[in-house]
Amino acid sequence: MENLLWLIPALPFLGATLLVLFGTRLSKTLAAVIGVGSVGVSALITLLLGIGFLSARPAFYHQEVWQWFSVADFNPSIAFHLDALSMVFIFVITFVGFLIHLYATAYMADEPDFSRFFACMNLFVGSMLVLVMADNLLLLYLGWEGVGLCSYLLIGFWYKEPANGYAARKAFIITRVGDTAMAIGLFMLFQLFGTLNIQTILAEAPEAWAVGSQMAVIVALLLLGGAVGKSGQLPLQTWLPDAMAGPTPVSALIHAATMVTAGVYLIARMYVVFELAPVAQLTVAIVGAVTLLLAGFSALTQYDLKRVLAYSTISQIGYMFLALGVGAWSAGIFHFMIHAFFKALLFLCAGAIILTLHHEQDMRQMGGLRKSMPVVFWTFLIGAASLAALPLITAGFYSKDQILWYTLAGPGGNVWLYAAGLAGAFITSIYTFRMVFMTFYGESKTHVSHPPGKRITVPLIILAILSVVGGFIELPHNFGHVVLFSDLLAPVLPGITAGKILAANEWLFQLLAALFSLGGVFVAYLFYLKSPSLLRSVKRSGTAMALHRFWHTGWGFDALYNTLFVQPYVYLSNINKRDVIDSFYTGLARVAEGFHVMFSQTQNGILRNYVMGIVVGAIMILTISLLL
Amino acid sequence: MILVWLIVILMVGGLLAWLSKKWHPVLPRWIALFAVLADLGLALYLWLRTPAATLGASPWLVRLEVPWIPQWGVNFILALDGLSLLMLLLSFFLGTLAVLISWREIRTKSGFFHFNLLWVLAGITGVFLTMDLFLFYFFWEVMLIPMYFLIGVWGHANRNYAAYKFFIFTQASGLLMLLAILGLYFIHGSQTGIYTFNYFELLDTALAPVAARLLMFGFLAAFLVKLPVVPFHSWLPDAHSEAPTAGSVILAGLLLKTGAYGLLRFVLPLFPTAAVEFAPWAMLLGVIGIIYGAILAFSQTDLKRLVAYTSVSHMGFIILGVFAFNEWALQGIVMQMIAHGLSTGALFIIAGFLYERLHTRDIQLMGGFWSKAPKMGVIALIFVMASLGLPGLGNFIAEFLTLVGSWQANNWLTVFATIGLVMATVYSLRIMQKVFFEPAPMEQALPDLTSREMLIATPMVLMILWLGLYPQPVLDTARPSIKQQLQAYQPASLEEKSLVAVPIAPPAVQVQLGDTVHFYKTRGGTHEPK
Amino acid sequence: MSTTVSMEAALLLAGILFMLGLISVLIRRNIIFMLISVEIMLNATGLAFIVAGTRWVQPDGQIMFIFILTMAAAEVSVGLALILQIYHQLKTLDSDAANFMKG
Amino acid sequence: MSQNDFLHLMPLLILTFAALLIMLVIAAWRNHKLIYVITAVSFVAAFLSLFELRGVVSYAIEPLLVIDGFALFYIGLILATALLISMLSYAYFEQQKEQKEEYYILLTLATLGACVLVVSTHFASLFLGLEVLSVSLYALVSYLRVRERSDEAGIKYLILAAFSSAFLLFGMALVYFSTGTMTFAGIATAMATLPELPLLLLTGFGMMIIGIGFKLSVVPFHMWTPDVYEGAPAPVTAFVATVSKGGVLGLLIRFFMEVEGFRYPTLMLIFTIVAIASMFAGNLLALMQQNVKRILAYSSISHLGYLLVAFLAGNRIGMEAVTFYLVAYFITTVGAFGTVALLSGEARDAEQLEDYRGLLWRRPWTATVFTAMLLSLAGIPLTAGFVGKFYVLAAGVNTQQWLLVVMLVLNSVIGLYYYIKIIAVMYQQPDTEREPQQRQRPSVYVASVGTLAVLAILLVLVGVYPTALVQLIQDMLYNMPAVVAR
Repeated sequence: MENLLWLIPALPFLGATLLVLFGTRLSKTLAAVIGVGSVGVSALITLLLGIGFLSARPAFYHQEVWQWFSVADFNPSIAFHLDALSMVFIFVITFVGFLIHLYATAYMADEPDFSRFFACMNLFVGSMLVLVMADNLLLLYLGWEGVGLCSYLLIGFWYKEPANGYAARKAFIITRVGDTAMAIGLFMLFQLFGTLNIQTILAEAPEAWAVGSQMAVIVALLLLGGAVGKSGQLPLQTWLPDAMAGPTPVSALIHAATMVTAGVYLIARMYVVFELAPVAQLTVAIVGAVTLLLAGFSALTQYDLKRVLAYSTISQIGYMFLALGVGAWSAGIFHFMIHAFFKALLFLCAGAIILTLHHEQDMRQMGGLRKSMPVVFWTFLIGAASLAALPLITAGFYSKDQILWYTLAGPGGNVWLYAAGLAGAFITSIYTFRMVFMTFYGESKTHVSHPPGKRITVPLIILAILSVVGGFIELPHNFGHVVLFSDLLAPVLPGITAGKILAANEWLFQLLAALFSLGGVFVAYLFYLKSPSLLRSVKRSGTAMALHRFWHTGWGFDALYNTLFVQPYVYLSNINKRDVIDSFYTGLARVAEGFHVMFSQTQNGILRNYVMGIVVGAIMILTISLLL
Repeated sequence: MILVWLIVILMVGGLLAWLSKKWHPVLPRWIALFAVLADLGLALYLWLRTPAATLGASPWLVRLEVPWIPQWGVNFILALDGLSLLMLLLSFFLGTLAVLISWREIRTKSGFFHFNLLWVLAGITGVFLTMDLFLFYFFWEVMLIPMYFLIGVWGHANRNYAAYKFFIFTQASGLLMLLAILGLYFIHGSQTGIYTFNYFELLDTALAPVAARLLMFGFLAAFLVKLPVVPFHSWLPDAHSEAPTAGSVILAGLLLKTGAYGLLRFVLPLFPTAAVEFAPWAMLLGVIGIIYGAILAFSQTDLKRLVAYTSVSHMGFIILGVFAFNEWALQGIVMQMIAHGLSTGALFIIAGFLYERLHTRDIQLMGGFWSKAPKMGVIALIFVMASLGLPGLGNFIAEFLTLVGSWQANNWLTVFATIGLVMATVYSLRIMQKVFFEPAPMEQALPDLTSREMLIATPMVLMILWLGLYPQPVLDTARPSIKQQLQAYQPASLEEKSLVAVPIAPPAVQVQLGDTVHFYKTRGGTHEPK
Repeated sequence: MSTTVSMEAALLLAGILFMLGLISVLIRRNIIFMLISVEIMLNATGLAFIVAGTRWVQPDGQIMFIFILTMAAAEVSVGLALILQIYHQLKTLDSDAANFMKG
Repeated sequence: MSQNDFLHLMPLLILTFAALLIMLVIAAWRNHKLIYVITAVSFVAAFLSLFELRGVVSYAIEPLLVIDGFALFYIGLILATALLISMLSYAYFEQQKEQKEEYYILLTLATLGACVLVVSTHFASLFLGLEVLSVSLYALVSYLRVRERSDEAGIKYLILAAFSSAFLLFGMALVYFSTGTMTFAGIATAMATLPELPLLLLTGFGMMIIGIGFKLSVVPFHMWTPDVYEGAPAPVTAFVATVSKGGVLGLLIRFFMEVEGFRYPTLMLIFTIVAIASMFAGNLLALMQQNVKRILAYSSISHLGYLLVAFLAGNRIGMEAVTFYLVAYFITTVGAFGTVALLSGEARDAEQLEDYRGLLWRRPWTATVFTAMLLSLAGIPLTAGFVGKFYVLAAGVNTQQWLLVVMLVLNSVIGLYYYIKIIAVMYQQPDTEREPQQRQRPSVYVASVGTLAVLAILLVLVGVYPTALVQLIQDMLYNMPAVVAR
């Protein structure tokens, strides 16, 4: 069983390699078969392993493939470590990944660079799997950078358009900033523990550090740096909305379901370090809270369908960070899974819409699609409901409610974080249903081509089902009290207990949460369906417009960073293009030439001057010999 | 004896290539190819014959010693250890590629061209092999002249200026090294009465602090200019961008490495105390180099010039690592030498391919080649990623090890060096963006790589991947000699050396050495949590 | 009656002669005069030798003087020949005119 | 004079007779080749006669001359150089309309003078040797009368040389006046007794330095050099640059060794200043120069500066270095001017930089040899020049004259520039295609090309395997009493 471990990442890599080598020569069908097949097979293997794992319930599976290198007792290896946490992740990655691949075969059908697309997608899946299965941080870093590369390649997939290229570069560079922090963290960890093996570090950290010791805090913060970079949290969130330049399946897989949650994985993986550094953990929570609010507001103001989803992704990951920050580890991971389902679903629906509307992404040009594409409508609605966490029926409700509950009742929780979360929930449902109403209701504005085919609808339906039933594996203990998921994670991540006083009236807070999300739906209904005049009246006021613009540009972070970092760097680089240091050496040459000219004056070919030269020399020598 | 062959084959091959031009214009190419391949074969044989495990005891695989100018104590000493072996393998590998690249590119005076090419390689081989300081300087100079001709005769428009600059910079620094060598020679002679340039004997020269410092700077002058370290780098962009492709490959891939090699081989073991004193400054220089090079690389529009500045940036890591004095860093450097040799070499080769097709090196005029030349695109992508240090490719191992090592020595500088990685991303992606992604200003035809060119590119890709995924063989080969270089930095040996120094050296020396033991402990490779 | 001249005085005389010759080499432009001035300097040295010889009561000084005379004669002969050539080509004896080669 | 004396003076006598013989032959029958053969043979004979004297420790011919290892080596060097130059001259003058034959008389006499210089131990012989050398040089420099530059060079050289030798003589007179002897040994003993040097003596030395400095063309007595080099026919230039300087330098060394001049800081100071000035002035003057002969002239000035660095070391390794460097310098210089001579035409010498454009493409071998010579001048490995420079640096470092050594390094960097400049010109693509080479007569061809080939081989040989030469020099110098003393 264990020995199959390496196949999971290996297959997608194999697929990628094949596609790269023979890509140009393969027929699209064959390319599709390879691309989808490789992920499919590794999904099957995952299933196999998963069944075995759930039945046998070992602590973990471990397989060392080969020793990467070994220098002076620093010997990381290419080795995989599969425990419950990574199990959850590889499930999501392989299955959602498989569905998205399937979907992509239709979505990208008439792309010339079909095989390149699937090569990158496979490469991505492979690297992502390495990331979550790595048994040491160096290998994790390999996957980490690998997914970064693929994200770069796929965002810039339509490279002819310079804007896409810049978006891709932006994504890579900004995430690289985070990675740098993380790398430094790795150096420190290595210096302290003499290894980068995750389990060893987790085991030794408590001995090495007292709770709240400075080292722990620094390391934790550095790791957090890496996490925020990848997961598009404050302050490194600006790349994610632009990343929507890529094809929609990419947004679904990389920028919604999997890669952007790598940060969540990292923090959960290194939870010991964070628990030893409460300050850092609180930072995580605050980052999450602030991010989810900011992103939520921005989402309210977007017109581009995909950008709305992008911001909502940022904000949902904010929830996960919030959960991790308050120590509700399993809640965070749970939300990650559910979010993967419904966000992938929403993106895919969006993709379907965009495809049928000839790559129209502006919601103002949409509308009335309810009748023209019913399947998409219903699935999208389910996804939206789950995102807006409509009570009882949707998975989103259970996952998000759990988070909200622990932000208040958990040991690390407090009122402010809770309030932020609640407000976030409200906003979430507003922009979600704003999206729904603008897209599917009202009169249609754009001509609709052929309705989407099977390969598109099937994944939608599956994901829709998942984003409903997915919630029922983890129900709060005041009704149902199903804890399958947290049980699964129990051996890896510590559980969490709510304060007793509050526990009594948990239902009150659940009601509150439900009310907020429903309230959000109502507001959206009011503004975007019932009486748009209201909206217009609001829009008339200058402040509102200014606020709108401010939110629309993502709170002006781009402008800020542009003036703070980009412009100075470019300026600095351009003024020194000719390399000042060089001028010093050329200067020396000039000086020598100057002397040459000066001396050659003396050689003027006139005999008497030469005689004079000798006389001068004579005088010089004689004075020396007489004076000294 | 096999070591002599390594050099002789190249030199004779060169002469033959030159003369054979008369009979047939293609002969020189084949002769050159065979000569380099023969050496590559020999080097590989040497490598495979000695499995890394057996390197344990003494790092020296082969040694040859013949008196040359006995009156001056100059011996013709060639000795091979893991480090040299790796460098040789790299040299001959890149040499082979250099010959292949020039197959079509060089049309005029092909005979003389290959003569120079082979003699550069011969000089480099000598530098990597010789363990006699006189001979070292001799080869050090020998490699310059042919290189000068490669640039000056077959270079691009501004070749003369570049060639002068290259020549004068390296000569000036080399002469300073010569002075240092002579100083060492006479000091050792006056101490022991044995006047010799033999590296192994000079190793245990006890130097007064001041003398050590001065002599070290003499050596450093040569090596830092060769590396090059900012602010001595300004010869490099000109030389690299003006040289013909083969020239650039050899410059970036090998000549720069001789500087790094010199640091490892001579500066570290000869002047331990002085080096430890100088370390923070050296590392600072390294960091400055990393950042300065990266910034300049970003604004360049001439592709080869851009790549040249990236080398400046990458070489910063080497000096950063050398003066960290621990095995991780030094292993990292060895990896860096090889990986950088491959990746930058490859980038220059790609620049060459583009130049052959478009007759321009200006990236403003390029663009959208991904669709026209996918193969070239993929290969370029791989090496661009290598140069920004993507895990899984050789450079990552190199840079990571170097940084891990330098972190032990100096945290803050390491932080800044790591920031250099971000800048590396910035300029590297700019290459991809400008050349392969965004559409070109004007439409031009661009045939994809020919089979010959694939023959050149594929091995490099495989090598860089291999280095990234399973570098162990390389590391094992280098380990013994690296331990050797580091011996002077094990506190024990410092004391022991100072004891040796007692009878002959002025007391100041012992005190000095004594201090540096602690000095070293506080800042050196010991890694207890701080 | 004989008055003895001190050695130093005699040497001084030689020195003065030498200086005269030197200065006139400097100030003259006519090549012939320059040649003559050089001869004066040579003769001054001859005188100096004789003085030195008489100081140590040795014949060497006079011998050297004879050598110098011969050498001077040889030099003058070559010199005049050259001057003739120059005059043929430049139609002048101005030494400054002969400066084709400079820089 | 005993028969033994004759035996020991054989080389000089051979040269003397050769000169007379040539005169007679010319009177009888003008034939360039014949005269040339006689000259060459006599040089060879003189050279071979040295081997008879091998192992002579020190044979003095009181009071004028002494034959010792040092003398033998320098005579040998001078004769060999003269021989090569005569071969070049033959090829060179073949294409001149001028009466060629007398040239060889002058050449022989000049060589004789140089030889006398290195064996002399007495002011009289010194003076005679110097003047025999100079007077014949006047004629040699202006030998091609039709070229006005030649005459100009001649007159300049004559006036200045006479002027400077007046200084030399006056200096001698002063020294004689204050010591009462004209033999070096005598002067040495006289000086040894004195606690410090009297003013007159110092003045005397100072003035002598002027005379010597002029012949060595060191700053500030260098100004004649470029003009004479440019004006004189290429082979003569080679002669001026090598033989005459070599003779004078040999004399200087001997004299300083005898009187232990290195003990006197004043003299050392003067020479230090002169050395540094020569290095800088020479290199900087050559920097942007367009005329190859002038470039070589200036470079020779700086090379004398380098030589003085070794000379100032003042100990055995220093003298070895000087001698070795001199050999390398001779080979290189003769080679360089040989190339110039080879390329020169009837009207003018090939002295403009333009004459060398694309030479590699037109005449590969010549260009390669010239490149080798230039690299040797620049002190690049595989050439004699490198080993020489190394030796000089070693001498300097050994005696810790850091100032001089650093100056030397700095200057050889400056020097690089103009040497490379010539090379670069030669390697540029030619504007004209391969010119039709006029087929030379075999004898001429052998004379010129053969000489260059020999020089090139020597250059590389000394550069790669200097052991033999070093050994020879050391043996020879050990035979010199003054050197053994220290």
